Amino acid sequence: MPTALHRLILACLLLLPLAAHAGDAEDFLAANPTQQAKLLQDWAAQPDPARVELINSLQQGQLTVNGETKTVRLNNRLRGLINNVQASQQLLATEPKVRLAAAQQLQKSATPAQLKFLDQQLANEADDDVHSALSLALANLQLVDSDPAVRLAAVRLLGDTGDPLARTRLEALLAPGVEADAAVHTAAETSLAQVKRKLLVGEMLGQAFSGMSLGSILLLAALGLAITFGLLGVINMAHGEMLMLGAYSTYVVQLLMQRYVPQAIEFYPLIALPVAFFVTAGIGMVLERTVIRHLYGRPLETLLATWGISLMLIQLVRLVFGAQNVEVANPAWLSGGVQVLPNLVLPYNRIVIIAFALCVVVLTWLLLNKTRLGLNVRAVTQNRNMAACCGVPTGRVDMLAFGLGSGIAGLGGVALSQIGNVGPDLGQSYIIDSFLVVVLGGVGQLAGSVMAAFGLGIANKILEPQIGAVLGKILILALIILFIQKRPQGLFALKGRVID
Amino acid sequence: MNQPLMLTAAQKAGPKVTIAVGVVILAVLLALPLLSLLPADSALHVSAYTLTLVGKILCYAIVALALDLVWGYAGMLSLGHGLFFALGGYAMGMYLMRQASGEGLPAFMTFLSWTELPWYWVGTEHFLWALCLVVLAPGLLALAFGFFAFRSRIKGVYFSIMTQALTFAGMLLFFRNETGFGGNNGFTNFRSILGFGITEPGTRAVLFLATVLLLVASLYIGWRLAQSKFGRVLTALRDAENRLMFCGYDPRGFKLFVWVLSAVLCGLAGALYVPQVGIINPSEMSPTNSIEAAVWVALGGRGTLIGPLLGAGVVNGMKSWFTVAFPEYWLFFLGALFIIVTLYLPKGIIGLLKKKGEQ
Amino acid sequence: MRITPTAEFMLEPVLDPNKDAGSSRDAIGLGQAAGKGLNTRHGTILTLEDISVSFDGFKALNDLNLYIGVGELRCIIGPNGAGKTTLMDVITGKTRPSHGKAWFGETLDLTSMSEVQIAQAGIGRKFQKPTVFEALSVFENLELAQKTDKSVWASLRARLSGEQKDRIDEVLDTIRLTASVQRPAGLLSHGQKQFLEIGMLLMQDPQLLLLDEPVAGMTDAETEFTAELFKRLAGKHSLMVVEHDMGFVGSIADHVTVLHQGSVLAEGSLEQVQENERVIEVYLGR
Amino acid sequence: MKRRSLIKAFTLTASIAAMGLTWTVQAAETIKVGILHSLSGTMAISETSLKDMALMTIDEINAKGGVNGKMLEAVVVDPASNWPLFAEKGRQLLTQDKVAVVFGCWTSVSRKSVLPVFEELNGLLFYPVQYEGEEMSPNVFYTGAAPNQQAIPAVEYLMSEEGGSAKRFFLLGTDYVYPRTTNKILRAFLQSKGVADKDIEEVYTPFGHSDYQTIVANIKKFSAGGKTAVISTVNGDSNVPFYKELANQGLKATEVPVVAFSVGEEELRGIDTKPLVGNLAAWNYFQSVENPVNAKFVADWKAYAKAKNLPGADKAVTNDPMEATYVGIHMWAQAVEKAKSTDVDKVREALAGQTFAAPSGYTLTMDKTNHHLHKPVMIGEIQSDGQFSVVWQTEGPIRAQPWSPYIPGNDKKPDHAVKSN
Repeated sequence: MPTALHRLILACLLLLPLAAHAGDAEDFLAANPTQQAKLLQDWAAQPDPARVELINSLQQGQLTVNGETKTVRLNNRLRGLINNVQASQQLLATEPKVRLAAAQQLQKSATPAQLKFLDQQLANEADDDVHSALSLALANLQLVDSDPAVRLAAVRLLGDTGDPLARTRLEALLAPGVEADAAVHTAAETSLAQVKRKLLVGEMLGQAFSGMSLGSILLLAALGLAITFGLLGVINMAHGEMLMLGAYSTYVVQLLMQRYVPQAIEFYPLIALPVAFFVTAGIGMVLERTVIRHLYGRPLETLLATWGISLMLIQLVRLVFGAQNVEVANPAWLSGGVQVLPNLVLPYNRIVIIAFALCVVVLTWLLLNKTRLGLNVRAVTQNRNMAACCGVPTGRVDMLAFGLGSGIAGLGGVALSQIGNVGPDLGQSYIIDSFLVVVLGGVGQLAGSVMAAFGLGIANKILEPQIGAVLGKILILALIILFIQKRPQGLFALKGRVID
Repeated sequence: MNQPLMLTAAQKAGPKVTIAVGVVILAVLLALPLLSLLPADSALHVSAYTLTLVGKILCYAIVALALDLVWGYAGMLSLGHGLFFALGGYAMGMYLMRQASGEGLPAFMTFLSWTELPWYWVGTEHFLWALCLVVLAPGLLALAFGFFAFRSRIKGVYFSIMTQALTFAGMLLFFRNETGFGGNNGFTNFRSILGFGITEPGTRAVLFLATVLLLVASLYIGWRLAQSKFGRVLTALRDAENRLMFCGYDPRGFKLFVWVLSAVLCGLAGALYVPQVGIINPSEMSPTNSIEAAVWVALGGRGTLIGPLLGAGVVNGMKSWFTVAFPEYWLFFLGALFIIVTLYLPKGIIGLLKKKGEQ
Repeated sequence: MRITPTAEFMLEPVLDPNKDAGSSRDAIGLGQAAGKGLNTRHGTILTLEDISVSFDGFKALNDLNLYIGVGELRCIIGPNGAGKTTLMDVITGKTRPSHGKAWFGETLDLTSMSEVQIAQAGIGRKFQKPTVFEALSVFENLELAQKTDKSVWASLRARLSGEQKDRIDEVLDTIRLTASVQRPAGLLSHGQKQFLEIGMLLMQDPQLLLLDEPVAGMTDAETEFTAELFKRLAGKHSLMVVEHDMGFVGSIADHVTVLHQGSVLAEGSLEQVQENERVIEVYLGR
Repeated sequence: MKRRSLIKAFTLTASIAAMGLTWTVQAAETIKVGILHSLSGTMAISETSLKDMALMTIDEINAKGGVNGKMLEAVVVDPASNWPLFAEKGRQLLTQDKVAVVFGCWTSVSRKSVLPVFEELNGLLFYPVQYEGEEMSPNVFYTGAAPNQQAIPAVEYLMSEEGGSAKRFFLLGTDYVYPRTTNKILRAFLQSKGVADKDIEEVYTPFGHSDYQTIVANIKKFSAGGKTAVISTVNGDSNVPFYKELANQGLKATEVPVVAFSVGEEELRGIDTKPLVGNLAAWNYFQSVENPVNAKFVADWKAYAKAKNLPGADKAVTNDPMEATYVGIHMWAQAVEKAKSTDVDKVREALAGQTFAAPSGYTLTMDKTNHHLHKPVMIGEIQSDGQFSVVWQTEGPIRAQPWSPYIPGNDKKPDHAVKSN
């Protein structure tokens, strides 16, 4: 293991003069913020394994002096510097993974003072990944090197990254009067073009993803409505409140699990799914039996009655849970995101929601097309009297279908609770969008709703950067109104003899 | 279904009582502004507060009547009438803002660093042009929307959802500051109208009288329409549109006429509402407001002329009382009202009264 | 329910209906067979050629050809799903054919006209299910159907002239609803509704009448009376009757068309088609 | 048929009677005080606690014997987050209930709605929320911050070495008058400090906006161009989706700090604060401020919330607008004592130069002329428990500049209150 040995020797050599400084913590505590910053910059340029403990506890905002733990008041600037020191330290670690992460951090935060140290580390780096990451970090600093050859190499290296920071650095280099060497200048231009192309790819992918994500949210919000409105013909204005109740179920599950099974709290959204489904389905069935069943075939009346229901549900939740939004936290596995490209991070919660939306669609499709219940639902919605004559218990089927629609809305509510607010007004902000999705997709058409949701999501996200969120939304509303002119039955319309 | 028996009974007993009640109410409404001019310590004095409150409810009653023309008679439930109401209000508000700002730009424009008026503000310093806008803005929008909607036979629920989307889009548009209508704040701090101070008791009384007159005029128009063959065509349209087409009537023209008429009435109501309450802002366009208007009509009794007025009065009166007495239960009450009316009172209060009158 | 690109939106009727309607009245008071403005030089009032309609791949009408002469009374029969109602939808503009020609007289292209234009041009239709304006009285139903200026402005100012009232009374008498004149149409019996709808057609005074199962739900006496009525109408008007009741068809028709799977299977007198091998096969399922 | 007329007559009388009925029964020797905060509708989230705070303060004053020997009597009305209703209820308070003073309003539009009423009837309104300035009515006392008491110090901090020496600024706000004006002032301020226009980005979202993917992606792109700070005037509800998206897309406060002007303790209550930790807020008061006045203030509030069984009483917090309400009511009471009358003109005169030892730890002064308080400015960092730790504060209270010098034309505005009409 020559490299490990090398590193150790090197470290020892490097740090010999500093080893005596046992009073780092005292120094830090005694310093004012400006001096603290200076200290941290020095430490970053000359990392010392002896300081690992110190830095780790500093990151937590604490310092131990003479066995006594003290709280340090940090601000964002100091935290940034501490992270940089940490990365410097970690370059000395034996674990390549740790070194890689450190090198990546240094690409963003390294300062010219660290140049010498990084140079040394690079020379000794055996791991390929770490080596290339580190050389990039170094290249950022070498752009101002006095040797044109070094600058040229650095510029070329930067061209291979898709890092947004590289773009800024190259642009700075290309500013008039900065780079004297013609060769470096040309190379910088090529590199900049390369970087820009890569950034554009990242941006496009990002836009596509955010469109998909918005689409999946619209879909989850609208899917239940596609059943209650699309199949049963009930203009369910209380649909938004079913989403809201689903989200509140999530909140209650989270609360209960925190109290009784705190060890499994990470998985509360999974428990919340069935709970939300059955709670909202149950409420939906009660509503169907008490109010809606008297109103079949009178769609405009269902609109008014369900609007009344929605007002009462909102106020009920306000009285029970308070007008304030409630706290629904993302569990760790739904926090953060995966870095796909230097300028593209896909948040986990959004990825999970897209997958979840598709799952729900598939399950709904299976339920409607492959089960007895689905057959009954379709029969009743197409010809109620005929179905009744064939022995289909229409009342029960209506109730179950409405329950199903409400339950799916409840599932949507669980997903919505992971990306936004949970408050009594949650449903109100989704109801108009949901109706537009169902109408645009073609009433009663599951596939249509899916297409419409994703179409609207992506269109929204393409328009937003161009003309802003508000105008984008207005434009889309206008387009939908025009589209409905052309195809009053929506995207997926069943043609047929019109029955009067 | 209307029972012929009941019809004749109502025809026999109806007019006298109805007219008597109508005359009394009208007399009270006409007396209110005069009483408000009495000195404050007089026993009969009507406060400015009462006058503006009743004036506001009267404006709502006109909206309810206008909505009833399209919903009760022609069977098209609009969930976007708040938009027309607000457009009328904004048109009047533009004039009032110009009056308040004198030669300069309205305050919110200087705040956006605009140096000149946008083209659509041109001429709004003239009261007559503002009046034209009050009619034209909601009228033309209704014409354009109706033209497309009726051409492609959007009806029933689709029509309701589309109108809702329309008013929602309008609300978003007017919330934007760049649109040039004061954004979220809208228009407020009016000073004078036609040179009279907006807070003068005399101005208030005149505005109130104008509202009463508009209400009476709307009632008359509605009554004439309901009596004419046009009214019968609308009813036919509501019940069997296809049959009507095969009789050779083009439903689009009939729908469009009543739709635009209704929008214009709403616009006029909005124009009278704004100087009385002293503010117009985009929340008037929120879909909730328009749905609430549908409940006034449903509660009062759709397809009748008095019903919507009654509904608007009852709901708003209760709202004033409930939000003071039990603010937390107002929404429960309103929600329950929606459900009870649709389940048990399909003909509204008027239907209930007729039934009772018959027994 | 496609919209033809040429269909324009108009407040005024495109084709001015005959102003001098009723100038030459017969016993029941319908106008002349072919009104002014309709060119029927070759004696056919309706020409359908190669008409096809398909719904999601299912061909409801398949290269259908049909000619109806001026003053003819044509019966259309055929098993369920043969395309009878779709045929009426095509003629009245409710359904657009995917290809084919449809002419009313010699000059009017039905495929490019809207339902309203077609109705105003002189084609009246009675639905399978009786459709009347239920909230209006019998009198008002007839008043609305009356042949007159049907624009918005005209309706706002309309007043019934004495002549028009007489005309309504006449038709009321014909359809035997004089006693129920002020009743809301929704309260009529099924048969009465059928008659009211026929009465509305009479008021409309069209040149071509399309009648979808006119005697369904009628008593024998009523059916007989209807047959009489139709026979009187024929000659001065052209009639196309879709009916299942063979007795009724036999009592009125001189010319019968049999539809099957969207195209014409046979045509001729009732006896002729009843002897046709393929017709027997289709009807008896052999 | 008669019933119809009865019902109509009933509604008319009922609605008229209802207006006068609110508080007809009263003791003779009280001073009526109006409270005009939304208790229902969208603004109820924020305003309900101000109503409760006002009631607590009134109780506190009454417990010490009231004002001029008279007890204070609160008249609470609910304008239901409906802007025209604010004007209507304001008129009701002044003309029907004849209150001596009104404490209320939150949004700018509600204040603009009632302003003509107060000026017409010469009423007195105390407005407790930070706002955009550009107003100075003789009938209003502003106890919240003007832009120079909140926004400008916060930006100065961000530009300082300690605050991270930000070079580029992303101004993000909800599209209404407060963010617009604040950003306009900030832009002029930044320009005066030599920040180029290309380093300032201004973006607005509609109310209730919940999809911040595009905006966060734009912030990331923007921040690649140099040390960036986000200045957020995003309104209440939209904050959670915004901060969640920031955290999930990997933007950390150490790299791109966000300083917010509308996020306080009350807004943080009941949201998942994990993604927000390290981000900043600028206010004139934080619950975490350590001094005896504040300790008592917080303890009193918690006890009051528990005693009155307010929703969420176990997690009751205080915030800046609550402190401003508390200070406003006390100052008014002191002024009434000084004027020995509740007459609006006399009280107005007595309020000039009035001082009060506030929970923020400073003795606040009501300016002699401009109707605004002199207030200290503090920058707090969001902690995981939903509280703020103060990382920076001004040396002492600063005077408000409601007519910001950074808006052209304001130099001609008088520095004392004049009626708008």
